[in-house]
Amino acid sequence: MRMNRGFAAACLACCATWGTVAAQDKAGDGLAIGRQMLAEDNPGELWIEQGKALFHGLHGPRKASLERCDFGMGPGKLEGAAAQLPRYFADTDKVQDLESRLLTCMVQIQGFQHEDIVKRAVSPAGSNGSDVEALALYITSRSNGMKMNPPLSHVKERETYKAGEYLFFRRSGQTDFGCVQCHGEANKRIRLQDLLHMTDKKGAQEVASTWPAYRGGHYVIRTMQWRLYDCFWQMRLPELKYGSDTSIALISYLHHQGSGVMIKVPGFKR
Amino acid sequence: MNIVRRSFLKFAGGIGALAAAGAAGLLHTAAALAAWNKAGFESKALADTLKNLGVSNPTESRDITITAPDIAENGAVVPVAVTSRIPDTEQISIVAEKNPFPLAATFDIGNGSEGYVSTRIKMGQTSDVWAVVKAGGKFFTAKKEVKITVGGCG
Amino acid sequence: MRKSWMKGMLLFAPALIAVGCASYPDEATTRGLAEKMVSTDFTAPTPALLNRLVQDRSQQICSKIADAKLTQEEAAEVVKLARASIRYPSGGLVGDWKIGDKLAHNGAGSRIQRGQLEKRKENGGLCQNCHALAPGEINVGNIGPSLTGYGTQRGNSEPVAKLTYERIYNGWAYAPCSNMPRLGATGHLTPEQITHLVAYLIDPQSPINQKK
Amino acid sequence: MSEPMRIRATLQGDTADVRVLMLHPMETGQRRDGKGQIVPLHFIQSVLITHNGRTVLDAQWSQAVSRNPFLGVRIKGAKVGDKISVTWTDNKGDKRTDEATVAAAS
Repeated sequence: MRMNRGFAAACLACCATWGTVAAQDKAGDGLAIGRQMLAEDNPGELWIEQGKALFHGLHGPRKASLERCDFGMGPGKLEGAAAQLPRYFADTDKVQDLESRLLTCMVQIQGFQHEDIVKRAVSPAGSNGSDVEALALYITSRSNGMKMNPPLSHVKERETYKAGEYLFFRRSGQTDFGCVQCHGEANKRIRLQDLLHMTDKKGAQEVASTWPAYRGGHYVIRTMQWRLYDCFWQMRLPELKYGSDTSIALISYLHHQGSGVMIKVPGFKR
Repeated sequence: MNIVRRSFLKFAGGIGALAAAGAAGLLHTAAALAAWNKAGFESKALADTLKNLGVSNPTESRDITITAPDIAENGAVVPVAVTSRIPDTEQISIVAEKNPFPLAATFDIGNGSEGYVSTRIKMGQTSDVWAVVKAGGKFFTAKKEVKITVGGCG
Repeated sequence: MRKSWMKGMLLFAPALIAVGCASYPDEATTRGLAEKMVSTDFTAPTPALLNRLVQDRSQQICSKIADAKLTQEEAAEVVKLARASIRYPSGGLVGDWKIGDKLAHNGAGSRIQRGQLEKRKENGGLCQNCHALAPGEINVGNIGPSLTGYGTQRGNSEPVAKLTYERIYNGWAYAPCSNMPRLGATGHLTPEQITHLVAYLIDPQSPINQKK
Repeated sequence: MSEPMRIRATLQGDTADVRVLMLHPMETGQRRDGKGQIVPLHFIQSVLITHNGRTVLDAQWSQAVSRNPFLGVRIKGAKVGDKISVTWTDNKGDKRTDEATVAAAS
């Protein structure tokens, strides 16, 4: 944690007796080839077409497509839309990320029940994946090659961004964790898993450019909403609601931290 | 991550049950190719696997390169590529020694295909991965250790 | 009077809006917004579990946003609260290193998923997630310092055992607001479990103190 | 029903670099589904690759090949526009063929 000079010195003194921080990054080298081989040919790409078909097909109680859904660039306009999310939407008077916006459209345009979608949004590992996962991937893929650059012109966008920053650093629960405990320094790992340094531009850019991603061990597409939920689970905190304001605020913070990066989805995560 | 650990266990268990399924004749359908090397795929020990691949007196060869990570983050998806620079390479097999059934795949190569294959396999534990190459009627081998760790959290 | 005041405001209004457009909410507003989100955006099987999101005084102090710094006064308060929180087991401070070894490598317990609390006989010690442990172990984290050779470097005297116990129970007594969870003080581990971890760290027989 | 494969074939010199991704569960026969039922053994047993109709690779797989399999091969003597065809057959007799043409390296 950050502290003033006097205490930093005091802490350093006790840290020195607590154990030396050895260079523990060696394990990472043996992983690099494997990661590269997996990323080069990403099975996640197989879900893009599926998402496209779902977007244009007639679904839900109203037998409607999502072509009237406005992700911020106008109804059905997907080119570059994900690169500017989260953003403020006048019709809902809310700042929304891609998935919460998708939820709004599936309810309002297609007539689905909010609870039903949320229940199925995150697919079981080893399944064929959920509609929302495929849709989120397809829509984001239409911003591939474009730069992440969400707007901050509306007052609610600025509020959401600052709330996200606050939440990133907020510690609670029996592990005393906030996001920053794992994602506040460079070259850190939980066990063998690399942790992105999200308070640094480069680390945040990897977050902002690689979700939705194919998760090797789950064999399905995972989304940013899932990623956040899973972090809170591991932190021993209560369950983060899908598409909640807290999730949108954190995504807003991360996307702004990582702004300027070229979007390239699906990512590949172990 | 528990899901990963569970899938390892299931994988190991699944392989265990496979011999029974095979013996009961459930493994194959009429549609399965005659070429499918049942004996090879059902061998449990490395020696039997090699025998059922028709290997005798294999030579260790430096002309075979195995590209795979030293450490795999996820035993469910271990990338393995094999390059054989041995002239007239006609077959490449990938064998994970400590898997319950070591033989993962056999590739018959012909008509101008290079001595190269790349795929991804499941591995239950840290093990040597063997490349068994048949060229000009002779067998050559190479191996590389891949360490498998159960994933961390999330 | 009032009217002219209004007029003045109207004259200045465009300028105010311009400033408003470029500005972020102040700290108190941000905190209010974010805390309201936290209070509505999570679910748990019981209200008691939902309370995990409620910060205690130390957590509030230690949640420094972005580049904000911990003051000396705040750090002193965290240390004081930490010191007061430490409880000791009825028996000795050094338990069984074999049990501690298992605990240190156990990352499970107390997580909440699909409306269910992960129920285990006991919570894992979580050490492996963040610390290097016995020599040669690959699957270890590095958020915290390496603990390899912990006892070899320090010995296993009573003061070492006590310091080790306290640093696991509530490390903020020594390093206020460090990343190290206050494993005893928050109730994640019991005093008895911590004695086993102490043994794992300082016992000369423990794998963590072997050479490889 | 099976989903289309993704086949990328790019020319590098006179060699076509062929990379194939397939959607297939590659079930080991012991995994349990959400209801606790065992998911039956279900895996691709053979993959055949042809180059302008000539067989260049005949692969035999076990269920140890990962779910949603990947296969990469290199075919010598290829030209832009050549036809690459990939066919897999699984242990249930399901079969799928997809085709691609060799493209110039970008």
